[in-house]
Amino acid sequence: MLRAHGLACDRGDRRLFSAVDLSVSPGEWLQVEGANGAGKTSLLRILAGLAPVAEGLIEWEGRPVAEVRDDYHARLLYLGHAPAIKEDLSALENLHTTAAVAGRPLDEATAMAALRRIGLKGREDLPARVLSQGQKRRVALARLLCSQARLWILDEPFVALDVAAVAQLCSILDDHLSRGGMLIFTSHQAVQLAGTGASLRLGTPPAPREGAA
Amino acid sequence: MNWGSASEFFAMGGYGFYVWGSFGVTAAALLIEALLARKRLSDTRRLLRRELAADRDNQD
Amino acid sequence: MSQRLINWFKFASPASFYPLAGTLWPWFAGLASVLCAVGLWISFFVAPTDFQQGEGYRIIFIHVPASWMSMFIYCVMAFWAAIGITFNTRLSGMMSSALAPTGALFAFLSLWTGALWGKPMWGAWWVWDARLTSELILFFLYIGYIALTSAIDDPRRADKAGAIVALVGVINVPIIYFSVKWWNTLHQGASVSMTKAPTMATTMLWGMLIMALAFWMYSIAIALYRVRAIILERERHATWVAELPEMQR
Amino acid sequence: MNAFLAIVRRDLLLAARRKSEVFTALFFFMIVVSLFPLGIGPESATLRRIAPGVLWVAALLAAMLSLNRLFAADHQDGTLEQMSLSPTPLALLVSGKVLAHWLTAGLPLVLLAPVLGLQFDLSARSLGILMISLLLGTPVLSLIGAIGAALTLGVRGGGVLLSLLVLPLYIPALIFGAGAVEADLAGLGAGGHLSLLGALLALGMFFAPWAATAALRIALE
Repeated sequence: MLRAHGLACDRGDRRLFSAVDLSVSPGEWLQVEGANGAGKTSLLRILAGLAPVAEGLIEWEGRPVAEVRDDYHARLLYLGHAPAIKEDLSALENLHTTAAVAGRPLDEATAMAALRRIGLKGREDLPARVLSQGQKRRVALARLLCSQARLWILDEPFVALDVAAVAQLCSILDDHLSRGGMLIFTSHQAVQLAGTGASLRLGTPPAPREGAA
Repeated sequence: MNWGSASEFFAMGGYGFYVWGSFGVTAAALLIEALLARKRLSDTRRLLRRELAADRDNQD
Repeated sequence: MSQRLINWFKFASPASFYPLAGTLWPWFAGLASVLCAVGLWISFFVAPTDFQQGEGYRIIFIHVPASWMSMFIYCVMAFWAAIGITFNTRLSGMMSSALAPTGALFAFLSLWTGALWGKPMWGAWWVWDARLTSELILFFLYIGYIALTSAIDDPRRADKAGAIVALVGVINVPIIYFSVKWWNTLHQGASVSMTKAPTMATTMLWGMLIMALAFWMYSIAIALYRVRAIILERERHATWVAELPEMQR
Repeated sequence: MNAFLAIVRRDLLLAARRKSEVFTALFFFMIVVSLFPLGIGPESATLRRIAPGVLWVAALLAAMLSLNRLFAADHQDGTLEQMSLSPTPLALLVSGKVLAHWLTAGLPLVLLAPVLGLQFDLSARSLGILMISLLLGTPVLSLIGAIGAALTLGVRGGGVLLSLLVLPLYIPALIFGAGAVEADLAGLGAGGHLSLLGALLALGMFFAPWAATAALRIALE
């Protein structure tokens, strides 16, 4: 499980949030909410280990993430604002590369099946450049279908998706949770997911950083 | 003592331009650097003082 | 473990270094003035006229110390960079950026005085001598450091990027010096070697050493002074800044 | 290792899809080299003397042209984040990117250089030495360039800044690379220069990915 105590994040000399506690156990999801600029993305990046924590501790399976970084990253799937899609590569090539970089190369059949299920049948070999915004998001989301990661951290996964795609993503997330996966995501909309879930609201008004030393 | 008179000293045996060009520019550069550093500190202080005074007024 | 390190680096906290630097810099400035006066007196009145170069050689009393300082300051910057990367102390980055302009200035002065010395002695403002060339490249390295750190808005990011530049540079300085020297000997016919310094009288050596010490003290004083400004700029929202006596009026 | 190969493969694929970028750098190299005889005059003795320096300086500038884009696109589209979350060490992935950069920006220069060397009336032997020196030297340019590219990532005026940072560090490679050809032309052995270039390459391979990775982590924070 993932647990964090007293997280704080600074941007410049401004404190974005402080004293954030959270925990996610297998089968559970956590929705991070808050106004624009409240630090949702920053929190997710901190949890993924991309950004440094100003204060606080993050534990993975009871041990500080800093100590088990490789193991943690091997079990983590992070999808940020930027979908890591190369415009000049086809959907299939994109999927293959991202999977290989994540340390789990895919075979052709799995990759094709994933793209088909996400609704890109017949578009596997088109360069991402000619796909629509929503279709590009789907290429990124196809990674979820081939992922063995225990913990998914998704930043605004529902953005630019139509109603059908939202429903489909929900069912993918439900499957993940029912397999004992963990999920942390941000979204502006209310989402119905299976399993136990909680929501975390980031909304402390920005205050100047005090007594820094 | 190497020099008989002040003019001899300034002439530097014919090398006056080069010697005083070196020493003069060095002295000027170090002086300017010191002045710039002083200006930087006093500017920062003035800015901060004004900001803090405004904060205090707002609190009162 | 961090608890002990923090005690160890008590003065690495900007809040306690700011007043310390304020107390220390006048002493170094005073030392610099005294040493400078003694050094200048030796340079002009004690050191005898050189039998080969006449009075022109007196440029050596600032040229050589300025070159030494430019190299030494780069090493000190790299030292602070290494400290900053290893211990993640904020002050070390501030020290590096406080030192860089002074180092660049000394590199410039070394080039300037070198040109003014070269013209009467070798008949050319500039010769592609190994030392002059490496000094020029060192000057470029300083400019690169200053340009990069001032182009990055977030000061902590600027410090870290600067630290990497300083460390990469310091690994490269000996390589550059060696390669330029090698290049210079390959082209021996085309250039005049500046390495054949006149045999040095003891008084000359003393003059140079004392001038070097004066520059050294000057650099410490100006770096301490500048780091105070940098600390204030970066810590403007910290409570200790608001409580400083000079902020009360 | 799989991830390393995937990165190399992907970058080569991307370069193949954007051939114009590779060719632009190559034509730049050709044009710059061809300008010198026009500016200096056609005497073959002079040309032979300046050939090593001209070819090397032009190669250095051409290799630098593409450095800007080494990490910029990956930074923008989030690929860099995914790379840093990979279980494979980031330094290894960065090495993959540097290797791909060399294959697309350095190797073509090595292959083109002897053709351009003919314009300067170089002998076959000297052309061989030129190729070897570029073969050893251009990877050094890519390696050092990667540090500069990583440091200037997302920085205002990054392009000019990159040249300012990287060009002084290129000087040893330039000196030994051009020096090897010159030494050969002068009838001295080029062996010393070439082995020093090799030493630079070994040093670069050891340090540069590490430094570039550290710089990338700063940009990612």
